[in-house]
Amino acid sequence: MDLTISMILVFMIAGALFAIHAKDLLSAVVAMGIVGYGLVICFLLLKAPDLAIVQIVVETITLVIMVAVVLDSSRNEIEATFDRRSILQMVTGFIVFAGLLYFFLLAIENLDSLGSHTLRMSEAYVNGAVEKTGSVNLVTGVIFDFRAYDTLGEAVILYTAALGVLTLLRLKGKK
Amino acid sequence: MEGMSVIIKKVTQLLAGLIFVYGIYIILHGHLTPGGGFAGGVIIAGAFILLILAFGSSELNLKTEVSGSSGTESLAILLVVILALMSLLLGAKVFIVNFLPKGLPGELLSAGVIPLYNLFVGVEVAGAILTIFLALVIFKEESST
Amino acid sequence: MNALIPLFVALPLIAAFLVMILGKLVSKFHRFFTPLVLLILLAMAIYEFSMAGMAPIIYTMGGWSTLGGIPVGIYLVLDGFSVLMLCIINLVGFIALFYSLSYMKQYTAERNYYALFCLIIAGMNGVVLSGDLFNLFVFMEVSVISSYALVAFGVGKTELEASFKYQVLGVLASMLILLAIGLIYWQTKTLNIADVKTLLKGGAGDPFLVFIQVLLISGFGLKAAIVPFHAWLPDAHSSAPSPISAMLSGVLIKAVGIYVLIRLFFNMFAFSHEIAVIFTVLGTLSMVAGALLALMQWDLKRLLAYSSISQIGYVVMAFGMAMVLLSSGTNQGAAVLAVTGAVYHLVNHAVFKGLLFLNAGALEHRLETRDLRKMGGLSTAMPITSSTSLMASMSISGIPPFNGFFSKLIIIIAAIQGHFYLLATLAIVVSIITLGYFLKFQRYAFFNKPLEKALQKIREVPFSMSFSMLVLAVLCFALSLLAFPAISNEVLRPAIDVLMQSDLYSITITGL
Amino acid sequence: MTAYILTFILFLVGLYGVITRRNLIKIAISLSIMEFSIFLLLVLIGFIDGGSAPIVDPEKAGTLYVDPLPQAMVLTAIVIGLATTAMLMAIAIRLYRKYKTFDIREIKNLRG
Repeated sequence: MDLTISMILVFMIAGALFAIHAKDLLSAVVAMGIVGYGLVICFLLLKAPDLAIVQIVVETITLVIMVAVVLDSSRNEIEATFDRRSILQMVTGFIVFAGLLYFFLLAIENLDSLGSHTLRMSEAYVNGAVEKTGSVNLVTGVIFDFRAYDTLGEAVILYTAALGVLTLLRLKGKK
Repeated sequence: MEGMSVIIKKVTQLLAGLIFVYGIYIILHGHLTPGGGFAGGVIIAGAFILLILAFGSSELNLKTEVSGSSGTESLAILLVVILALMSLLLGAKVFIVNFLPKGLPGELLSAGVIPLYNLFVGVEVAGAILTIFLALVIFKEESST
Repeated sequence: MNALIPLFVALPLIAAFLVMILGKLVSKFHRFFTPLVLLILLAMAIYEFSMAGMAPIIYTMGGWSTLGGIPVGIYLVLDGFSVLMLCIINLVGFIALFYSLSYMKQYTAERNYYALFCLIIAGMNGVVLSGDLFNLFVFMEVSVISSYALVAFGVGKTELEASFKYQVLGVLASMLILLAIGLIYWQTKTLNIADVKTLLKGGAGDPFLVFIQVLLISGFGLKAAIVPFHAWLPDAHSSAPSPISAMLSGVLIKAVGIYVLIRLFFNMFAFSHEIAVIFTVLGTLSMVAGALLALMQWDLKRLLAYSSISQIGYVVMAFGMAMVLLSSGTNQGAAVLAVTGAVYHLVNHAVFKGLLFLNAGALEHRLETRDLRKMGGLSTAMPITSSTSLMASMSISGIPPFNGFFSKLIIIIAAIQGHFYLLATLAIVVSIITLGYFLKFQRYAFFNKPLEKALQKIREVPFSMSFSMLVLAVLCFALSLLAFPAISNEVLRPAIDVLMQSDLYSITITGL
Repeated sequence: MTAYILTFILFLVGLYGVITRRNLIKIAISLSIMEFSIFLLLVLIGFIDGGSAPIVDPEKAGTLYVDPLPQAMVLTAIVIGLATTAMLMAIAIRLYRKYKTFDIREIKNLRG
């Protein structure tokens, strides 16, 4: 399992790097799709069907919105002047990120490795959950019964985003 | 924006209904099969977006569409909060408790309040994403003219 | 009594949705409904404040209490510190909303404004009450996303650019926080804050703990606009409509930034010396840098935004000093004094910074400009605005009869008792600089000779704006009574007890 | 262990994109790449070897299930990511209408 996920991750990282350095914005948006749909495959491999369904459709809608925005404006990226300053920036960035990665590895050294996760809080969400919530799908049981308050907040977030987009895209702000 | 070619329009006519029914299936069987309120709502929103893309926004009167979708969205989430508050009065007098009988696991009408939550959250998610998409389309229409 | 707790979140949510639905049918629905709801919330907050006992009140969401000693559901925790925050949020929220009844007439789509305002209040109430890490993240997102939309409410060029920068840094901070929550879940397998406290393994220098703490400090530090992460605050606060700047500066960066940092680092993590030193250094940096940058500003609201960074620096420095003293275990008295000063200054800053932004809004409402050089001699033309802003400026720069003086005095005494002489001198120097740029504000705005003749016929602002300014000014004066030990025992003591005995918080939940 | 390392590398690639890119759309893309990496990290944490998807089959009792809690968290986080991306896109298209460019540095000095 670790190997298959890592292989997909290599493709996702390649897609992400291309998305950041792409000359044409449209290909950058499509390259972001590589990362998004790679994530869907990872979710399926990691036994998370709910997430795969939501992620694949949300990714498609995000791509539609981004392509609509990019096609409506300019597709050409700003020519990055590849001078000395950007090389210096690249090198310092690489050193900082190597440090962060080392620090991260140090932090997760003695944590459970992939697959050897033990349950504590979610013990109650799995054993006997069908009797408590009546829902056969455990994830729906967690979302709509054990932690329904989170999902209420979640629905409010999407509502706020819709209200925010309506407010931001009105033509005249002041009377 | 103008619609696409006739072939796409014809295919979309066939597909959009199917996607819409599939979305409803995902919502109603949320507590039985993978998926649920969020997944079904997003699929239904996808069906509507497909229709708007294929047929273009000239046929639709967008202003009423947006006010309609944001209206249903506000109504749906209001019902979710009222359902949560109802559990404050009935059942165990605690916020968001599952106060309806649980029924037999595996049945369609089984998990107490969960199917109702699935339904309302699904409608709310579909309404919200549709409002976002329509707001973008209207802005592109109005600002380009 | 604890049936009220979920209403703090449910009531503003229902208000927001009703405003959007009924707002189309009933024409002036949002103008009288939302102030009513916020008044009810304020009354509930004050009622909860009067009932606040010693032990925190636990409200189990969905009826899921502990199963086999492990907290399973989401817990809402109401203790001394969160009750105090609830009162500040709902008080400044109600006054800013009452102020915006007439201020927001110049904007279109007022209905969206009132709905988003209720959502930001619901988000902050949810954050302050939540006792569960992921739930805290979700309600923080609710309040932060609605503040993105409110900052860009005027959809002008500068508002949009400021809101875009604010959003990019906000999403970056949220991702760091989500990463930290994931890592905490990875080790402790639970999300309940009290449960995590008992399960977090690792000594002081353990790389896992330090990594999480650095992530949380940078994530919530960015929400609280502490110096290295403050880039978004001056633009966002100066381009937002004034009642929203009052809410952002007065309450949002405290409830979503400072409160969560203090709750996690006092009640969840064990005190470690390095993290405490980082806190103190960040606090002093933002105190000094904020004051120096504010001195050079000519745009009134940018000046107030930078002064917010400086005053937040006072609070973070005081909390940092308390953590240093507590981690070294010596000098308990100075630590209690530092925490008292910090909490007291938090409350004061919410009141007088809110008032200053409302004054700036009144000036902008009448003069259509925020540039101090274009103002002058308004003390006669706008008596209420000038007198309230004089009181606010005196209290923020620590002039004796006002509340700012007492809270800064307590922080400086705590610094001296804790042998932080450098910090004490810096605090005094910054207080003088603060006095400097507020005198500049008063002189240019109110007491200078008017430049153009047009400034003569400026009338006073309408009732709803002047009334809310007066209420805050009276509060500025009333809060100075908190300095006397008799009253501060009544008001600040529960909050300080929660922070000092951190296991008081977890005992009632997990019984460990 | 390599999956966690690569996930954190993906997070760093997203962080690099947010810090260095000047194009508004590229910044939004890098932010959602960062979000994807954290979603994957959360689901990786909840995975249990030999566990099956969290759909209980009433007949087959005693099967091992994957941890449903991180999946519930990621479901919420995906919708948060959609909400913030939609808001960023709304502002990006408006900024393009007003400034005719996506370059954030140009917008800063055009602000005036």
